[in-house]
Amino acid sequence: MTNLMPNSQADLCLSLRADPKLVVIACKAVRNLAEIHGMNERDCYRLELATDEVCSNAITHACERDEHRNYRLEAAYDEVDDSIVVWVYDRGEGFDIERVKEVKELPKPPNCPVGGLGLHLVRKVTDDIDYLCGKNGENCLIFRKRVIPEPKLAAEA
Amino acid sequence: MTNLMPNSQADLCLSLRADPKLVVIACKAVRNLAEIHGMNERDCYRLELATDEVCSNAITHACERDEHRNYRLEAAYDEVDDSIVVWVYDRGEGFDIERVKEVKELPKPPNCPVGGLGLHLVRKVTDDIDYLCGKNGENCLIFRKRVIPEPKLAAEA
Amino acid sequence: MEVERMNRDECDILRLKGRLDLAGAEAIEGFFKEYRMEPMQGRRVIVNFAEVPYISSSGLRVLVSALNDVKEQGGEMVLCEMNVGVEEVFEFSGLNDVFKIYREEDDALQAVSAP
Amino acid sequence: MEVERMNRDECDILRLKGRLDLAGAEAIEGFFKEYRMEPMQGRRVIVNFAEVPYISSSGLRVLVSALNDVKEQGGEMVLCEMNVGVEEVFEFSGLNDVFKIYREEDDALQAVSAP
Ligand SMILES: Nc1ncnc2c1ncn2[C@@H]1O[C@H](COP(=O)(O)OP(=O)(O)O)[C@@H](O)[C@H]1O
Ligand SMILES: Nc1ncnc2c1ncn2[C@@H]1O[C@H](COP(=O)(O)OP(=O)(O)O)[C@@H](O)[C@H]1O
Repeated sequence: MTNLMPNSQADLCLSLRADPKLVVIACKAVRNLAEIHGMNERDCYRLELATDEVCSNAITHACERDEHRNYRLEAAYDEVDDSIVVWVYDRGEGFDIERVKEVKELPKPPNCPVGGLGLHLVRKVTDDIDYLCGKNGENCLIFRKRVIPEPKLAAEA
Repeated sequence: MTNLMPNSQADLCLSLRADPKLVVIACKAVRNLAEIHGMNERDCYRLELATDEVCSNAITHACERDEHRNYRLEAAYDEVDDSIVVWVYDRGEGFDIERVKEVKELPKPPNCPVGGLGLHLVRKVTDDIDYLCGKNGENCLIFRKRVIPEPKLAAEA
Repeated sequence: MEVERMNRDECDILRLKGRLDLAGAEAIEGFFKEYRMEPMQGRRVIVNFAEVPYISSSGLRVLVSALNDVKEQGGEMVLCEMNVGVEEVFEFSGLNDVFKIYREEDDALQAVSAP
Repeated sequence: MEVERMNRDECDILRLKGRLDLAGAEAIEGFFKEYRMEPMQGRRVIVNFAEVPYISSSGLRVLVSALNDVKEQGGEMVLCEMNVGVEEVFEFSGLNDVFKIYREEDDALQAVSAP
């Protein structure tokens, strides 16, 4: 995970007001970057999902739902690994990294309110995930998804 | 034009590497913000165009086409005027504000290489435009476009 | 995010329209709270996703809670007309075991109408 | 941004594909430079915009320079199949006076084929 470090040479850095309605802007920015580098449509959807879940967590768990607070996202195309890397920063209290790392049994309704599903989905749809807690007063959740191009149509192949 | 001042309370702040391929990310971020506030599709296209022209200018005229430099864009929904306001900042040498303000005769081919068309288009598709040169070492081009919702279909009306 | 409600063969059809992310989920939570209050025992509900391009865990959460409400009232709720992306999110979350998901609204209608 | 080139009734059809912004313009500049080098007098060219969702002044610039090249060689170049957004950019820039723009490729073909 050494190459999942925060990046000053990101392609884009986006700071958003912590309003749920604006999360779609972050999702589309990351998707556009992935499209530029030829990621296939299914994986773009999955990358959008990962971005959405992590940004929504920043809003609900680290900005106290205060729409005047901000969170920040960086994204870059990594040539070496042919992948898109996304960093989401917040200034909240942070949480236990094991929550991200360990794959837990999924809670099943109707007994529970489906908590913990967001990070489970992020793990499912990305190739790598990490969490850095409290560096410079900021926490950072990082994920990476490899770029696989659209499969060729039979006619083109 | 007093209410076209740089805004610390923007909905989004986007810093992009000065790569022409990435400008689409800025265009779509501004478009998404406009869509969230109900701007009609035709105007969203025009807003995308204005954003594109101004960001492309930042790349070609203020970043010396150095893809490792950055420029910055802010966008906000202004409730008072029901409009989207966009600020594009660069650290280049700046230029004469009159170039933006005065409506000049359009150059006609084949005699010329169609220069000066970008800002002409920005003026055409926005409701307001201004330029602040050299504040804090940054220049800022600002434009505003009012939100007009999609016309109702006959059946809905 | 909107919910269009209609009736077909004594089933409630709920046609969701929009992106079912955190903002979308918050937008339709109110609808489902009121829906729960209606004094209806054993109702049959079909949620149509034809106009839902996208869903996240926030959307799943609202649906699970709606399912629980309907079941508590002795009713039945099924889903239909998802795009592949949306369907995959149900799979990845394991909720495709919890919800009955049909391709077409007609299939869903037949399923909940069966004696 | 891609250019698909084909021949219809001794006309060159250039089908552009992609967003014709600064990056798109730079991507097709090379094509038009080579195109100019071909030793063709009086050629007839139709540029088809059916798969161009978007154009900016950078795109216009490439087209004006291509038009000038073709005219210098005694040829003719017309445009067709623009969406409303793209067409409006031509209008706003005053270039709808400079280019002949047709709705369908067939209309364009008829126009440049006429004696
Ligand atoms: N940015 C964050 N700041 C603080 N805590 C977080 C953050 N992201 C996730 N968490 C913690 O991890 C838990 C699991 O997150 P998640 O799987 O997305 O489910 P949910 O958000 O629905 O609870 C959250 O309930 C929260 O306690
Ligand atoms: N961000 C900027 N920094 C410096 N000069 C600029 C900037 N934007 C525009 N200009 C100047 O204004 C002129 C007109 O810009 P524009 O209408 O977009 O046409 P073009 O970029 O095609 O020349 C440019 O040629 C340039 O001299």
